[in-house]
Amino acid sequence: MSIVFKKGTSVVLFVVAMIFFFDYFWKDPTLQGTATNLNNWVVVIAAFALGLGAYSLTVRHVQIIRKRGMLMPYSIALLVTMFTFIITGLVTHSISSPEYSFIYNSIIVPASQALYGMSSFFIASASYRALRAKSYESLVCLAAAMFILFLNAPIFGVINPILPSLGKIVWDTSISTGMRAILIGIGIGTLTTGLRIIIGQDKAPLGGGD
Amino acid sequence: MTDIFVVSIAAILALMIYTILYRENPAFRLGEHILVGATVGNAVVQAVFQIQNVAITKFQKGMETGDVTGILYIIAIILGILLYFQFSSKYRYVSKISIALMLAVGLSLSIRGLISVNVVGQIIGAMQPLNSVQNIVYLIGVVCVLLYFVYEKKVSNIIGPLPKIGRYVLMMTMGAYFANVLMGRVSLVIGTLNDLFVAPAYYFIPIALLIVIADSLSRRKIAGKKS
Amino acid sequence: MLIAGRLSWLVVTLIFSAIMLSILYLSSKKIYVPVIREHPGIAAIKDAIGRAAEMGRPVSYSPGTDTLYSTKYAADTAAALTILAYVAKESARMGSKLIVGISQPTVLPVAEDVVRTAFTFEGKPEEYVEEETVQFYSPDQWGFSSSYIGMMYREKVAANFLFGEHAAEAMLISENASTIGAIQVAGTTNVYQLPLLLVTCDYCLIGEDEFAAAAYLSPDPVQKGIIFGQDLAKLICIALIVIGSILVTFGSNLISNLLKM
Amino acid sequence: MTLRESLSQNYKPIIYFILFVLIGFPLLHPLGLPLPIDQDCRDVYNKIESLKAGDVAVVTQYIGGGNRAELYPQYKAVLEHLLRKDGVKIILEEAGTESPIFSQLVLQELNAFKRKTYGVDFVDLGYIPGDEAAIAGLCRDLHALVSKDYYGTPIDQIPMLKDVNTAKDFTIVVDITASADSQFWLNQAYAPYRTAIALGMASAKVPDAYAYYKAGQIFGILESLKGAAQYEFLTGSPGLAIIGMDAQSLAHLYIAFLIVAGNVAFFMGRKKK
Repeated sequence: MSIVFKKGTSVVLFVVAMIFFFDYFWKDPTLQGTATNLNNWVVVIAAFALGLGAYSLTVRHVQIIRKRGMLMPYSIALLVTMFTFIITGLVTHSISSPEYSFIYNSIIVPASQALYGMSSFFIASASYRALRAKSYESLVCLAAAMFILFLNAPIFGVINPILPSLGKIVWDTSISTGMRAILIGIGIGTLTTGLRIIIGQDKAPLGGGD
Repeated sequence: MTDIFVVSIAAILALMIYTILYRENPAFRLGEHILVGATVGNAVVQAVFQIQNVAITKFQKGMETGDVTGILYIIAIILGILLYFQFSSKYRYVSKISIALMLAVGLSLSIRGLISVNVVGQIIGAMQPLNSVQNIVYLIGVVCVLLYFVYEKKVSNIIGPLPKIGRYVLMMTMGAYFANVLMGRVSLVIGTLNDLFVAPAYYFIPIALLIVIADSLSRRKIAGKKS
Repeated sequence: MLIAGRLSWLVVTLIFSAIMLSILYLSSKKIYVPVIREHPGIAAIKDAIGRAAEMGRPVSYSPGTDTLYSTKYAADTAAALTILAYVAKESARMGSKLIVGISQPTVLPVAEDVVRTAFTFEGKPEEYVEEETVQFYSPDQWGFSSSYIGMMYREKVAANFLFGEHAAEAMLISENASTIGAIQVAGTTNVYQLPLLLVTCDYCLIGEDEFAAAAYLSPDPVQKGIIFGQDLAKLICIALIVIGSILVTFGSNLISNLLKM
Repeated sequence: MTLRESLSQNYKPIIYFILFVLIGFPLLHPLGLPLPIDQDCRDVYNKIESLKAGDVAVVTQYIGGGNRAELYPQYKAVLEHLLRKDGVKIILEEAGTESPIFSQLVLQELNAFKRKTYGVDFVDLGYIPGDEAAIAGLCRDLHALVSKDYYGTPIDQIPMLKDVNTAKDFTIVVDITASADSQFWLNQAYAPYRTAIALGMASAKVPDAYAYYKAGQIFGILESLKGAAQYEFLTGSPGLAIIGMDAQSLAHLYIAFLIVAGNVAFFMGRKKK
């Protein structure tokens, strides 16, 4: 039985990939339909997977509460919030009901925005800590960063109009050169990694050895 | 009334999260756990609706009308349930079928998209007439950065110092991008602060600051006594 | 019927795959085994784990915030899981505690398996604690990052690894890790986050470096040959760009027209 | 532990606090720092300024929680300008599930329903799912793709849409987004119909847009909050973005200072050793 499933896994991996490849360049309604179906199924399977995650999270925090560890009050807060969301969502049966929007807008929105915006503070500390001319390479990196600052903030243009135009030159020459090469490399690398997994050479992304 | 309530909760939560800038502390910890609970709860609700409104509804409709696409959703539901064999150490391999399907879809779609956009698209974009210094420099830059990512020893011996130049170009691009991100992120802080500078939210800012200052002073004293 | 505009994709994919697979075949038959330089990133990972073991502090690992079925970053996540297998083995061998933070529920079962297998392989299956070694946080990037940051502070991690796709939360995690004093090795194919990780981390695998590192870690040395296939594909791209640019200079759009087919 | 020692170990909170003040202060007390205008922003302004009665302007957006701070001011500034032009027909469309909220918000804030007649001067098509396929449909045959507007009115009953069928009838398209859908508009509207497109972008995606601008595929760009501020300045209706620009200037100046300070500290430390 187990051998059937293990072989089945490699077969699924290969066949599904081939269906999607052929669907990309060959126009055929059956092929297209199969690919669309498979794509839709994956979303459903992923929805089921969330159960695994929610279970794991709940078990870990219930254990913390049981052990009465230092984190106990926080774990209680986590579980309470989680079940408030689940119950509100399931009882009102919609994620756009006023009750649900209320908790969504008062908890998830401000906290996410705060975290997102916080990265500007980290850019500040990283600029102080890490953008140091330790080598010629980092000197180039730091200089480019400086020039882009000159370009982006209007105040530098007032200090000296040459500063933004210098920034513009750095911008024009650097911005697409390096990125373009990185993107090409990523495309090829994706193919390598994909092939290795599809032909069954790399088993780790399926969960490792048997 | 509810408005004031939302504004206050939002402000307190945002400030609690912001305290991580000072240090890890109970306020951040509480905010962190609330946010995790909320986002996981939200995801669970959406997943339930996904299963209910998409998979089960379409399957039922398919059974009624004989639509094959709908009926086939049962496969997705079964594959989803198979994932739960993960809990059994003996039959764990069963769940790998579903994982293989997801991985196959993801990898093949990535290869589809990235080869056409990243490889073919970028090669087309990189070809510019070599009639100006800027374009020639540009071509050399792209080629050198590509050569930087060569790993085979014989090839690296042939191309000599070009990868080194590539490395410099790469660092310049990275520095420029790093600085360019700043503007967007500062806009976000402005957004958060605009939400905080509304009554009654702004009352919480001095309170938060006072707590932080009091804490840092008391910590200094403790540290001083210890040393 | 062939879909218009997709022929070039088909040809490019076929040629590149053929090159990669034939090099793999040649090297597995020992006809031609290319010599691949060890990636400095791998040494950096090893050093970081070693230092954590010396200090007696844990190692944290995140395989990214994107799913297994992502249409852009699936390979990135897959590579991160391959590297996780290596990190798990190394940390089990050197005896430092490993904590894996998971964002996507579809990645959770795989990561659990990977770590469990690696620990068993190193003869220390008892080191794997259910729900503790591999921790699920939240599929939401901010829920995930706040938890991950909290975990790093509370566990006082000495080494932090960020692989796979990270969006804007990457900077949050990496800068906080540096505050704790953790050594960091990161890698991503998300070009928007690369600069931030490059500046804040001690070592950064840029774009395809991550894929090459994952391939380099294959247990069978001859299979590293596929990296040479990757190099050859890149050399073809360079040739196309250079020839194309020269042709464009003389007024011919031959190559770009061919690629648009 | 001396103050100096504790500072050198725990300097980060101080860096953060100063940045917090530098961003917060100008929001409460605008400084009115000068603001030069970029050419790509002026191009957008000039093109919209040149629109005549009967022209159709499509404004599409993908604003969500995360990019709201950058994109919403752009959206508001562009719409304010369009609403001032008499006889120009405005079609709003949204590409994200959360985006319609922002269209409703902006129409309310700009008082659009009182200034213009809904259905004659402007219409909101609402959120159209389907990414590139949706945009392709919109460009190929608007009436076939969309049956109702945001408020549920059948499209056939909206007078201003009678003569608007394909992307050929769109005089300009302004796409305000932080995602890949700018590419979709280039593929579906510019490539086959040569419709004039302008992009309003979040800063991370400006480089992509800039490549299109240089290639002449789009006629202008609003670059993040800076673009919005410049546009507010050009239209003469200062708002959030201009105030935000003061904070931006100070923050950028501060980061430049930090980079210099970091290097000074680094070299001083090395000399001591």
